[in-house]
Amino acid sequence: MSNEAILHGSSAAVHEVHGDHHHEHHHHETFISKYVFSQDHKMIAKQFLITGMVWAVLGGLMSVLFRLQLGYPDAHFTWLENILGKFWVKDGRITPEAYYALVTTHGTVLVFFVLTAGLSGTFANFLIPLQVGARDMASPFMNMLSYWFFFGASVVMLSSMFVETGPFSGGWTAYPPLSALGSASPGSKTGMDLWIIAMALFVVSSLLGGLNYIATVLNMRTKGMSMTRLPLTIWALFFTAVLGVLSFPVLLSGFILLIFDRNFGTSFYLSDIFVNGVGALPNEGGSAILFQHLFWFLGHPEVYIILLPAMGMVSEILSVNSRKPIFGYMAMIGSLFAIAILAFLVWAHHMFVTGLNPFLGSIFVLLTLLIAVPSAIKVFNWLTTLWRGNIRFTPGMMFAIGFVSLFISGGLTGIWLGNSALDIHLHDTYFVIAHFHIVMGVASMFGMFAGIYHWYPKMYGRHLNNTLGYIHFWITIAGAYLIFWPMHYEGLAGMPRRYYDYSIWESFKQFGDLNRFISTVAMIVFATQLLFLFNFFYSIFKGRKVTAKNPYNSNTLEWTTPIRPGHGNWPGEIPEVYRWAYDYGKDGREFIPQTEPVGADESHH
Amino acid sequence: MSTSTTAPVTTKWWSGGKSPFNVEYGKLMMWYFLMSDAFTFGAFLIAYGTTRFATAGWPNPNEVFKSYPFAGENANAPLVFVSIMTFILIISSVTMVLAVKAGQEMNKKAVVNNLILTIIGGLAFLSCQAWEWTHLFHEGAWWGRNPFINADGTQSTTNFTNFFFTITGFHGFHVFSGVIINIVMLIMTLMDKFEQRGHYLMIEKAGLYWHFVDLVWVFVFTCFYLI
Amino acid sequence: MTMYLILAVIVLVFLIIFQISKAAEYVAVLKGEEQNRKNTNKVNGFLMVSFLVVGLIGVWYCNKLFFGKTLLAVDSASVQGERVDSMLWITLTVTGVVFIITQILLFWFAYKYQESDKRKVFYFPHNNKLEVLWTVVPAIFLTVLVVIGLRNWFYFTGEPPKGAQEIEVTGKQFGWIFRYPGNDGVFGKKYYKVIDAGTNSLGLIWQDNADLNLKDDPATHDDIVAEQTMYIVKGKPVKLIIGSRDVIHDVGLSHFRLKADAVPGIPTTMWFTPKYTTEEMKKITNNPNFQYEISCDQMCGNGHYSMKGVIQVVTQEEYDVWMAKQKPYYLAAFPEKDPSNQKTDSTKTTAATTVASSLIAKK
Amino acid sequence: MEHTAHIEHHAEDGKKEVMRVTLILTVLTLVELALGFWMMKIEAQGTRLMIKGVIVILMMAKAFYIVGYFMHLKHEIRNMIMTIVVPLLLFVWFIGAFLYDGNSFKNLRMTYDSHKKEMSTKKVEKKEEVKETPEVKKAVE
Repeated sequence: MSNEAILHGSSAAVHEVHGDHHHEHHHHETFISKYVFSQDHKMIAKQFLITGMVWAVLGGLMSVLFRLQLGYPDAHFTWLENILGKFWVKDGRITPEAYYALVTTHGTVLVFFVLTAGLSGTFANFLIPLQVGARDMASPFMNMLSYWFFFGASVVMLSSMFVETGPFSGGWTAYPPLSALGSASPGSKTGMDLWIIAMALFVVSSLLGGLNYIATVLNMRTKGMSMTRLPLTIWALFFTAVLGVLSFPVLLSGFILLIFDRNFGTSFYLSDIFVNGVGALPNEGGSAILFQHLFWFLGHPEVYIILLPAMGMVSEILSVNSRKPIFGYMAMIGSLFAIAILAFLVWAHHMFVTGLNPFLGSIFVLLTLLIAVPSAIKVFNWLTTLWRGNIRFTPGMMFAIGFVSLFISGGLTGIWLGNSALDIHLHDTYFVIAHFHIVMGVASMFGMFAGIYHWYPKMYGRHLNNTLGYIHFWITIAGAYLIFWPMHYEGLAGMPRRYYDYSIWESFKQFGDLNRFISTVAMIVFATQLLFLFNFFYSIFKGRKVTAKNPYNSNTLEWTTPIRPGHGNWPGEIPEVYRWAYDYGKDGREFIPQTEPVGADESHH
Repeated sequence: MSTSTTAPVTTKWWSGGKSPFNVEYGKLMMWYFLMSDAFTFGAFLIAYGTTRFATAGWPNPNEVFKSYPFAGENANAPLVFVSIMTFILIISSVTMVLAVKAGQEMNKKAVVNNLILTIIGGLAFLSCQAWEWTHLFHEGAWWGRNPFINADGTQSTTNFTNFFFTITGFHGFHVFSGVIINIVMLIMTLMDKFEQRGHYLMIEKAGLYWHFVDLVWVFVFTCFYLI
Repeated sequence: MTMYLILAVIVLVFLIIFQISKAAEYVAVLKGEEQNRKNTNKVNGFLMVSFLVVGLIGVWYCNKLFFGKTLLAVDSASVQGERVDSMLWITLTVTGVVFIITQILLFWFAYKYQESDKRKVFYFPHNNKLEVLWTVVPAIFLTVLVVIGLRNWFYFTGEPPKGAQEIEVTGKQFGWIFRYPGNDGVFGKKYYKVIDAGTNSLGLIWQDNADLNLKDDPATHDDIVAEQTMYIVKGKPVKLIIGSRDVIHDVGLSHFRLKADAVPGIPTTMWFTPKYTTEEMKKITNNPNFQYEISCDQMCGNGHYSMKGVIQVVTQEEYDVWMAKQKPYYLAAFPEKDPSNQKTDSTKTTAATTVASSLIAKK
Repeated sequence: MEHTAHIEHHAEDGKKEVMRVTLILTVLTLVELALGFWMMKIEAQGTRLMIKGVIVILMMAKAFYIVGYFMHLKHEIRNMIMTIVVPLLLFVWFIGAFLYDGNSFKNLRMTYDSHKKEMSTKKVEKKEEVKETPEVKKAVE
């Protein structure tokens, strides 16, 4: 085509200009342009990370609060009343309104603000340009916007906690009619409006980010960095971005219809409703299940949006610290791809008990259990990567191993829940809580910790305190199992989730002691995370300085940049790449960086 | 396809250092944005379809959309007005293509002319939609209000109008932002921004967006007016 | 006071941990990073394998403590539940074996292959045979599980045997309403717009309504409506037709191993055959307070946790006795139509009529 | 210079292509409209369904021309076409599953809600509708 010539020429030119441009300017950056409205992907990554950490603390604190209620239903915490106020705590007990608001916000915040923005937002921003060999994201400006939309979403979400009628309290899945009718639940009034606005802003943020990540991975790879030479982190983050770009819009549509139902008298999701104290509503002809379909069309890919980046980072960290190539690189990409595709096809397995058409349900069972195959491939490949390696237990590596352990434990119960006949029994019990917290919540958290410990030297030019890291790891993994493993038993007793109090239930009240135990462990684990936070912030200023450019003897490109890279990442030319990222222990050499040309006498694999 | 400008077959598109698709990142992002937007519209239309499949009767579009401006109360001309709207959008798409082509030839004057025509097309479409909405509103239709009965004479739910106003409204919003984008493009062209840059790539991206709006209308038109 | 004490202890623990870590850091710098890494490596390698051992013992101990409290410890209370239980055991066996093997491998490898100067790593980037092996083997096991699962799924979601009792269950914030079809065996029509929280909780169409274009449906006149407790017969399949009056609820029957959502506007169904009466279950579970509870398993508002219903499984005779005592719901709303009322006191009837008519007028 | 000549040559081709595609789109739309008009007179559900099917196919054809030529996708590199077309295949299952379950909602309502079933066949009296419209109009105004 006529413009291709121009384009081709100019795209190369743009590339060069881009780099030079930053060189000239990065000396006279102001505080605002460097730390606040920064367009440097590394700074934006740190912004995502720290905002995510703030949310993680808040979300964790929420879980501690509602665990207080579950663990000590008879105790009276009068001091809480002074801190939190009458809406939240009455007579020393957390009120049901507050309990449900806490459960809901805990879910929303952890799933979206911590594990989506905090995890994939941080590491996609930080690692993609560094590992593919680019000066910055394709569009640094949109990247900046992406963070600020996330920030806006955070502000709105936070403000929803303080409205008079209380924050949204209908569960993070926000099923209508409960979420659509302010008269059915006080939390569904202003709190819900703010919740939706926050989520809409969040969708915009994740779209801006996702488009950028895709374009960067495709277009901005340095010379020689073919797709099959990319580290697995990049592959994982790439698929994550694709999942986000294609599934978040569906959620947005679902929310828009919900907004209309809430405010403009439509009945997309409403039909045949009589609310106590209000009477019969005029809405007819909608279907509440439609929202669930739309929600889970995002909701299921969302699980993998959370999990894939952790998988990618774990693959990289396991390989680096075993001093061995990742086993089955192509199979790893293939299984990531398979998971990404299947993620879009299985959404209704969250809806087996909604009256889903049985035939349709059977196809969803089939597709759902198919996911176990690529997951199994990944697990066995990780195990084989460890096999006959030379393992260095850095804190990052420990968390990576912890991730694999948790992924196995949580993934296997997925086989129970994906099978609809069993799901009928286990649906919405503590079994589900145990399953998804282990496989998606804690495992992804472990992936995130692994990433932070591993790349912290690159982020801040200093080391984290390793001893604190080890303490953090051992308490967290032991705690995670102690909290969530016994929950399987509660689930097998049919104990429903999202209950404020079990004392009136003859069938479920036998777990009072266990609940107290779980709550206590949860508090200890939460306190341990504060230890990590302390380590994180203390080390930014006082940590041991990094002295070597490549402290782990790692192959990937980020370790070829200066210890504290400026905006533009490489001071000179971007290095060229000659090999894949996993030549560890090849031909008797400990590691061969990607930038080293393939020698004439090198063996093939 | 041009052969001289496409790289020879031996080129390794994927080996890094260049775009594997031979497009600059902005265009790539626009494409993927449009895909994600397609999922937004797709979700709306699929929700509409699901509701229709879940509902026993549905109003006959030919009974609903049978009027056109200045026709008076008893007009009975189904499909006429909407086909005018459709053609307006198709023509504005054509002028947009011509603007893009002119941009590739660095022909500023043609770009300006075609952009103006496109903007006029967009505004005309929006006016048509505004008329149709007001007309329906005066017939008693709005979000949550449906004066039309089902084609088989049974009582209808309000979801016909709910979906109609939501989806055409969302499409209209896209047309509106497309017009704004085109106006910005026009101003930038007039200010010689693209001449200075040496290429009219921005116009191409705006064009992609505009055609997408047209594309969505193809689906909306079929779903609401024809079947 | 204890509050401050706890806080002080926490701060103290933090400080101690911090000081130790800082000291360790200094030692590391003094000894050299290399040496330090090797030392911590040994400790962590040992901890890895200890974690495995302690963890597996923990799994066993946890099972010992809690297995008795789960439903698996007692027999399923429905015929269908037996299938769920057997499926649970099969799935548990398969996943349990995989769990133990992979966890042992993971932590054992971590321990065995910890860094050592002597070892040379084995460059092993891929092996097609192995990869195919662990693609195919899981696929085979999953196929088996899917086949078992789908057979059960179609059985559970299919139609109950002929002669099943039908009961309509309606959820509301926060309780359950049950309707039995009465003598004619037909559920009368209902429409939510004529619901009256007091006298017509389900919106049965039992009088003409010109505004809503409704005609009195005589089939409603003998329908029996009860709240909170549902009576069903042991050994007789029962089909529940489930709906909701306001938001989404869920009929959770953990003892019968089944559940189904109650969705406003879209009826759902579920059927099962109870195996034991409530009295028998009291003996089986050794719990004199035993009840078959209906738990709401779908978040439905602030009273979600208290939305409890009870199922009384009784013998056919007991059921017949109970049923004979029930009066159609229609007669509660229109006492003047009740033949037993008409005979007794005429003044009472007129009073009731005025109440009823005033109620109608209100609407 | 060769380069500019080349561009002009292509510009000519391009214009022709645009006109051709415009014509095709116009014709497709006209056929759709004709089918729409024809459908108004047809009562048989089977035939109506068939016409609707044809309209959907025509719609896809129009979409193909807009995306392929106006949006230029046809002239992009094959890989790019794939990255855009392949994810759109997700719509097949997306649409299929949603509509199937939608239909299932209707079946459940018609089976278990005898009132809804009755209403789905009960005609609204025409008189009422005429009465209602001016009323609503007044309310609106």
